[in-house]
Amino acid sequence: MITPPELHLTAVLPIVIVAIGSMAILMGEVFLSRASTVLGRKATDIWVGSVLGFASMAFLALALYAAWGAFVGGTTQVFNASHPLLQLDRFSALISAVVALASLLSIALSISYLAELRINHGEYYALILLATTGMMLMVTAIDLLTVFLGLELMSVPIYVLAGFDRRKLRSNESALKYFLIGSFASALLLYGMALLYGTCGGTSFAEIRAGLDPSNPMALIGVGLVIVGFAFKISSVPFHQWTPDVYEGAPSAVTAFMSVTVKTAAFAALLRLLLLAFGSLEASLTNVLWVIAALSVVVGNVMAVIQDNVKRLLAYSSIAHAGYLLIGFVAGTPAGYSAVVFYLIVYMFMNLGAFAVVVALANHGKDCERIESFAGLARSRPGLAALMTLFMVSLTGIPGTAGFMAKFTIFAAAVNAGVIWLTILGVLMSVVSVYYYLRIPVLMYMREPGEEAPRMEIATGEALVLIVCAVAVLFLGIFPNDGSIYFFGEIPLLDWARESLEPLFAS
Amino acid sequence: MLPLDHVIGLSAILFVLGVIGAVTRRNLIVILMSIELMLNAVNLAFVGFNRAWPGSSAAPQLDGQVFVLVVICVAAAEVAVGLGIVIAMFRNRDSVNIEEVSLLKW
Amino acid sequence: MSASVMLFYAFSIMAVISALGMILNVRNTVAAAMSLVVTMVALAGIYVLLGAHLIAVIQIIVYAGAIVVLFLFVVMLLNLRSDEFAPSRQRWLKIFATALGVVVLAQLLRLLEGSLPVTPPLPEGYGGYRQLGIALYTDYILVVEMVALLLLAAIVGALILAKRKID
Amino acid sequence: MGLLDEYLLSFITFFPLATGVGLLATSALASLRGSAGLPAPLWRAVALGSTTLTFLLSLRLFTAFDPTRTGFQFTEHVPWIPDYGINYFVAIDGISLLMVVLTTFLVPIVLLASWNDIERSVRTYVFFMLFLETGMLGAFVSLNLFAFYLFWELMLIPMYFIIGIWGGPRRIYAAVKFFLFTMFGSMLMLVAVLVVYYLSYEQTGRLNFDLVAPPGSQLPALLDTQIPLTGEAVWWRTQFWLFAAFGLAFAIKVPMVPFHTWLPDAHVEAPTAGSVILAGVLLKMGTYGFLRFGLPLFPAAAVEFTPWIVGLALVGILYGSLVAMVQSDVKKLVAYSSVAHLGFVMLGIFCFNTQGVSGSVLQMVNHGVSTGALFVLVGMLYERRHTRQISDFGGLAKPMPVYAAFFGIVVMSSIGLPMLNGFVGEFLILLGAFLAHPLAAVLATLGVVLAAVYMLWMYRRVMFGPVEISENRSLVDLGVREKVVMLAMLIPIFWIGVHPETFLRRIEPSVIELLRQVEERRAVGPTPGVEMEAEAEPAEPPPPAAAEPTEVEEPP
Amino acid sequence: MVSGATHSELLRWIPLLPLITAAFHGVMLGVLRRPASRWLTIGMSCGSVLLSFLISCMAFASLLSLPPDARLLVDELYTWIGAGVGNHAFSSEVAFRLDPLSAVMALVVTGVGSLIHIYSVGYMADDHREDKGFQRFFCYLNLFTFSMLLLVLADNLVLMFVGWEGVGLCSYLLIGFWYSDRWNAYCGTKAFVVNRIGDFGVLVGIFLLFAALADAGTPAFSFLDIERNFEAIAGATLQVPAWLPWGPEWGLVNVVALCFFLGAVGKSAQIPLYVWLPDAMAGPTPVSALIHAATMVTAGVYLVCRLSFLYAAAPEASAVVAWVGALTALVAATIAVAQTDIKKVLAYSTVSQLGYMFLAAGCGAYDAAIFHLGTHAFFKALLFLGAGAVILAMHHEQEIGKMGGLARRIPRTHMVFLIGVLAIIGCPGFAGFFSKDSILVAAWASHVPGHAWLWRIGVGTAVLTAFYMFRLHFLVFYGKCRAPAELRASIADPAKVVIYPLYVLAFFATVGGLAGLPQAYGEYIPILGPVENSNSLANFLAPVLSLPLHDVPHSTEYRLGAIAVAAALLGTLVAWWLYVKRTDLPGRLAHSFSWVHRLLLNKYYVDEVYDAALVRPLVTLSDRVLFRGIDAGLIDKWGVNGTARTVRALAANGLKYVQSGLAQGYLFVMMLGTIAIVAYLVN
Repeated sequence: MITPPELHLTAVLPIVIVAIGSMAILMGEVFLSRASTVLGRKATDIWVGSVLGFASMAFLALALYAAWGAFVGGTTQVFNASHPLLQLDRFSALISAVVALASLLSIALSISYLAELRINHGEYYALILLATTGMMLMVTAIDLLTVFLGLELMSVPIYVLAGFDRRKLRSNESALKYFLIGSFASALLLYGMALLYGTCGGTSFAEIRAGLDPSNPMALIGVGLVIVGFAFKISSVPFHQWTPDVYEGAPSAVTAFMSVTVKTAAFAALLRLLLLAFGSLEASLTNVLWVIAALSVVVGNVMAVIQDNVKRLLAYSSIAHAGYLLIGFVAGTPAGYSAVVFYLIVYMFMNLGAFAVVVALANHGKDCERIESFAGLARSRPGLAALMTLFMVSLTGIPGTAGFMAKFTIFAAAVNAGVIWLTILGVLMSVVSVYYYLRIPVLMYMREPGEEAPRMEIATGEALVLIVCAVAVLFLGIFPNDGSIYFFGEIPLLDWARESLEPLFAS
Repeated sequence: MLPLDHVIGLSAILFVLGVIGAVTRRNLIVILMSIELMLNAVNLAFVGFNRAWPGSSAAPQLDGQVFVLVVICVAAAEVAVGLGIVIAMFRNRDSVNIEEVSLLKW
Repeated sequence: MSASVMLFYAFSIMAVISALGMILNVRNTVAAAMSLVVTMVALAGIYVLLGAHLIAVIQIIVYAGAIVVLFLFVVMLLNLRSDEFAPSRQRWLKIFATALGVVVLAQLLRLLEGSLPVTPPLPEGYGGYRQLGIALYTDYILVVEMVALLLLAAIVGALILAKRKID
Repeated sequence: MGLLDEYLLSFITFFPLATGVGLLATSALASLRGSAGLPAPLWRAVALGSTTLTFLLSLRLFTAFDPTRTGFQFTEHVPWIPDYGINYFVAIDGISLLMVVLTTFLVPIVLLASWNDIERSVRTYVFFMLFLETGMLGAFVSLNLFAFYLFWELMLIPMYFIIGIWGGPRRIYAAVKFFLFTMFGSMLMLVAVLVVYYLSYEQTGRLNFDLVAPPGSQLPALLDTQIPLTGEAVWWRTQFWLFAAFGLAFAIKVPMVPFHTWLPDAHVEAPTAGSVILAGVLLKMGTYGFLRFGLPLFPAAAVEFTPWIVGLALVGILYGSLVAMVQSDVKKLVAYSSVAHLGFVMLGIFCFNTQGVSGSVLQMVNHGVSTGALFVLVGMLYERRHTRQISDFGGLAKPMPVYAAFFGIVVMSSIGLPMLNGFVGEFLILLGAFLAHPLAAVLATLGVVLAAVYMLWMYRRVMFGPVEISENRSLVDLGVREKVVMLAMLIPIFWIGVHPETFLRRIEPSVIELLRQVEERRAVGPTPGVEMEAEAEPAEPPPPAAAEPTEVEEPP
Repeated sequence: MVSGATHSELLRWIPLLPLITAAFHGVMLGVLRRPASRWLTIGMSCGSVLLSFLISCMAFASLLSLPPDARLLVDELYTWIGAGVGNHAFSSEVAFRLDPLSAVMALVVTGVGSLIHIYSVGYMADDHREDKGFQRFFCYLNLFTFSMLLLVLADNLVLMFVGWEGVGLCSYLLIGFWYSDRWNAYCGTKAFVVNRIGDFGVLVGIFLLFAALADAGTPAFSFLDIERNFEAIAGATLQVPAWLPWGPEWGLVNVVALCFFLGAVGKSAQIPLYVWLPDAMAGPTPVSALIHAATMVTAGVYLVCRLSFLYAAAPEASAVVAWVGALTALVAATIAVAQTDIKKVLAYSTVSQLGYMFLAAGCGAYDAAIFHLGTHAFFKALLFLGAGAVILAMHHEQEIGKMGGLARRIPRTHMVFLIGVLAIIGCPGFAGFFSKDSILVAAWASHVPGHAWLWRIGVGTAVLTAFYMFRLHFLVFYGKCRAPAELRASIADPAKVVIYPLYVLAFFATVGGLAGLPQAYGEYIPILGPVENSNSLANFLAPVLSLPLHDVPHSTEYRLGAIAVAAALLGTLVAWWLYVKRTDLPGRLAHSFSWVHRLLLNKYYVDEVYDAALVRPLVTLSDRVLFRGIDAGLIDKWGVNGTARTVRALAANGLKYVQSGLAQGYLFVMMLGTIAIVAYLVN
């Protein structure tokens, strides 16, 4: 007799909202593009795009609200108690909310950008929503199957998004490389999962945790391959090489989206995996992560020094930031992990902000990505220049900005855990990072403008993203924990980061 | 009863062949095929391992097989997208040689 | 050695040879695709031997029937002639990778040999479409839905990327 | 105490930034309404008014400061990020008092001095100056190590831009070099800060960044932390390395040879205002850091490092003087003279006696005023001639007698002529040094001779002799604004020279207290393991994976 | 030793009056750019110095009214520098002290100073060389007077050092007064720097002394306190590395005394630091008279005498003082022989005379040193002012080769100049005779090693002094006039304001010797007959000086005096022979002993040696090695930019190529990474 499973739909509410949203957007695109008017205006591409963009933002906002509710509610919900595949706890709720927010901001950033680049297709929003669904799925998962599925659901749309500007060779190449290397990494990850399944007899985190035998080479190979799969997604050295190529080639708005969301989701999933599934392997995994973190910090920062393309530079910087985040993992303490969560949120704001500036400068279907094109920007676009400086300063980790608080929490946790040498390496490399981050302000403020004229007007969505990110970067830099903003109420982000991890440590 | 070690061994052989194919072949389509080969190897491993963890008849454990189903779908999706990228690429570049795809570097 | 085991070895050899054929066949993409089909069919055979009947069927239908056809379709579409490639820019790397792959394989086989789980006798109805179907539509219902989304994404994506003209 | 007095330090610290933000806000509002906003001269005037007011407030601070009390005054302690032990904790003692007054004094001066100097992006410049002032003041008044670090790094940003935007031809190189050097040191310091923080946590069970406990509270203080002298690994000596990390950051800022090469470049390229603030205040951050944090936190290590630091200070004095001697660019010469002067300050600090340390504190002020005035003077010349090469001048005393007179007085102050400020500081430092390190003191005294050599040589080549270059013939002498600037700078020069007791009286109790702390904490036994366990009663268990702080993380 | 001090608020005004005037001038000139009227300038400057002189006289009178061992007036203003606690409490007061020694100095400074101020009114009247020069000159001159008074009246070493540096500063300003001339500016700077080398010694001395006193538990630092507590440190030693000569213990007192002496050497232009003084003649002549003859350069002597208790306890250091003094006297005299610039001759003669003073001080005859200091102030000021008058008359021509035969043209100048010459060569009856005699007697009688040689050098120097002074006199005032024809007509005695101060000085140069008349001569004072304690100066100074008792029989004194007179006579005769009688000889001599002549003319090439041995190597070292080598090269190029280059090269030449853009390369790297991780985990 088949017993219908007991399903807690609330546990998948954010996922479902976004998934429905994606389909609604697809449908809407079909209908709207056939319609003659949209909301009373002539149905130009731009209007269709805007309407779809706002609709998808609405869905994301709804998902954000749902995820936020789950976080505030604080209970741990399992979707299917008889065969738990998903577990919406405070951690996954928080990360889902962050991912939703990041996607929302990315869409806000994209609406006018797509028009500017003349790739204004409604599928774009659907794909972003689908990818967001995948990320939420991945961070909510407590089973290798759902982790993998989430990962793929996240990746496949992003492969497409990277190649979204399909008339451009660079965009093609970006998509191709991301796809090729991504599916290769997926295969490695899968093989690892297969081996883990083979040793543990199950794919859920709990089973793996129970069945993982540190002396069994097959299990170890499996763990290693799974780590590799995630190391690829978080773009840590030596699985980082796709990052600069893909970030550079993809349309800027897509790069913005993938650089923050993928990283957040992948780190969150890795965190869950490490805490919930691989707990017994801590020592040896810590060493592996130590090396990966050190390499990431060094290679990311050193390579960024010679870059002449802002997106590529930010790509290397994201590799370096992956290294810093991994330092929190190496610390391995609750403080370290909560620092990682905090860092991820902060990173979202500052990196999105930086890309938002790049996007806001895109002109006549061309990305404003050569570093020289920033020359003299302070003269022509003082506001954007100031904001870019703020984001660069924050990425560098100068006190007073969120970037510093993030680095501070990570390093504090690392030092408290006795991870001195990695910390020292990290701080030395952030000195190197000063050089390349501050090159951009140097060009903007200290050089004469070049021939390239930047776009002179700013779209509402871009302004929104810039303001949100700038406020967040400043606010979190000064009040990472105890600030409160009128209307939003108290924002004890550090507390949230810490509390979100409690369910993971409890189990 | 099939010897599990040989099944897994076969899977490993196919996986490594897939890896070698992906790393050495220059035709993009063949590389895609190699990746498919890797996924197939994984599937074989899953099926083989599911044979080792079948559960009881009352409560059969089909994790591995479900996984395989998912992987097949994923493979299909990847191939679709991958070939789409290859086509888009071919239109612009008129080649499927992966070594010509190096505009973005350094 | 039972028949099933012999069949297994036969399929295995078939799979390996055709896989080798795929990766060694430098000239003809269509031939490579055909080799892949052979591998898949061989694997389907092994699935049957392993008691995963539904999987075997799907393997044939989806892989051999759909995926490889898609490959062939694209090959035809693009009218590829693979012999016009310039000499490799990474020849030594590739040779080294191949050698490394062989070494890794040897190590992998050595390591996996001793650490495998014990195979218990097959329970009733294992691998049948009924059990699998029940699992899919009860425990794994969400997975099925999500796979659907994934396929949706793939469709949309392929469309976006490959459609000749987007209005 | 009235409201003003109660929050006087906060007023002083944040008033400039508040002005800056207010100005920005008006301009943002204006741009929303499509107008250009307040005109640049008005920005300058408002900034000048605001910083002058700040200076007056700091004079109030100076007079209200009670020199008879030891310990910190004007304490404000507000929790900020209490979970991390981060508090807004500001207070001053005699040492920081002088630094605050120096800072608030110099900023209006440079605003006035660079009135015509800065021509482009005046508003940005004004904003950065105001921002910078708050950063510097914050660093001087913060007693929370975290807050100190925050301000310490924060002030790099405006300085970086001031050098980079309004600087000379190689400004970008100079700005980046300045930034990288400082970051290099301060990043290592951050690690050390965190280690100290962790040690304190381990011993008290509470996360805390406050250097001392605010009066009347039971909060923990970093100064009560036992920082072990030894560690698990044979070569790992906690206090030693921590001091080294702090010391490196401070030494770069001071700058001590061989970490000084950013200074000449930064000075030469920076606009006048930047040079003045850089020399006048930013360099003091390093020496102040040694006094406030380096010495009291790591007394034993500080003593152990003394020969090295004294040696480097000596090298700085002699080397800086000799290199200054052969410079062809006036600003570079002054920059290297800073190296020498700060060498004196370092020497004084590491005398560990009242004369030396008091002299150092006073000399910090002196150097700020004198070298600041030198830079202002050089800037005035640069404004007129757009060159700073000594060879482009000569005989300037003829067309610019007033200028020559001011320059002469400042030069004399810089080379330590008695009854001008430089002498008092140098004298006390050398006196202290003679009590502590006689041989070093003798060598340092040679620096006094060399100072006369390079300064007077420069002065002679610039001011005396016939006017040979025709552009120099028609140079205009100082105007009223410039005279006001210079006269304002002469006031402290003469005051400190003639009646240094006004300042020494306020410095000395704090210095004595500081030295007492150092002595006391040095005396507390350096047997970490035993004592730490005896004292450590953590209120909550340490984090599960917490390892020993001294553990060396071995890479696999 | 003085027992107690009397408070007197009068003292502060002695230095303050000139300071106020200087400040007034400074503000008018430096800030307001409104030069005061000439008469206001003159009135304020000369008036303030004269007033200072009057107050000094009053203070002197009140000092005299006190019993000899209580002759100490003190005026404390405020604590200047105070730092330290307990036994290390350092405190330096702004306080003035008038004891016999400083009283003599103050009188000399204000007295001669007043005269020179008045003289300057005339001398600088025609100065149009520099803009607003007149008031500026008086500003500097007043500032100098203040500094010098501060120096002599200071109650402690640190305050004295203020004056010490202050006079150096004023000297610098005044030497370079005509700054448009590059040479003048150079000389001013040189004077200051060389003085700074001496100051280094003073500073070290102060520090060592304080350190020793603090160690002894008596850190009080006024002169009175130091002298009182001196016993405690008299036997102290300094630990030095054993490889140093006379190591490992040096007598502290000797070291301190030598340190202070280094200061004195710098200030008073002794070997090896005398090089600045001749160059200092670049300044206006009144300056040369006041600063570089009468007052400032004697500060070194004053310092040694002020610290006589210290030197008395330091025999080795005293011997060094004496020998340096004697050698300087001789060497400077030899150089003076060959100089052709009227002021240069006088400058070297000043150096030489200062050498005499140190010879005396080194021999313990501090009173003789001060005596000579006083008389020298008069006659050398006279000589310089006379020379100034000559220069004025010659329209700023200083080369004696272009003078000659001026006796007829400027008879009054000639007369006073002759008095000066007679005084300096020690013509009996003139001031210089008695003071020089006291010194020679002291050298003869002292216990300094080699004191007989000291005496012989002294006598030899006396010969040379007489020779070069008369050479100068003859060349300037006798013979044919060698001035250009167009100039000759206008050569005339300068204005009264210039001449009258000369008369006053000439008067004192003649009778000044009576103040310190040695007892041996006091017995035979022409009109008064024998006078008890005829050496009133020595008696007056005795309470503040640590005078050893060297009893020299009067007969010996007469003999020594006779030898000195003979020496002077000899020198005079040779000069007469060479420069009046056989005027062709000097040229031939110079020709036949050309190397000697060149050596002397070029001052033994000391400047060149310093330049080659010290200045150039130092500059080269700084420029080539330190600046270009270490700073720009090692630290910046290799260290700083090298690191940056390395990082960049690591990326640009290494890591970059891994990032080849070829996807399969990336796959391969991933493969390697995977293998590494798995291999690590499995093992």
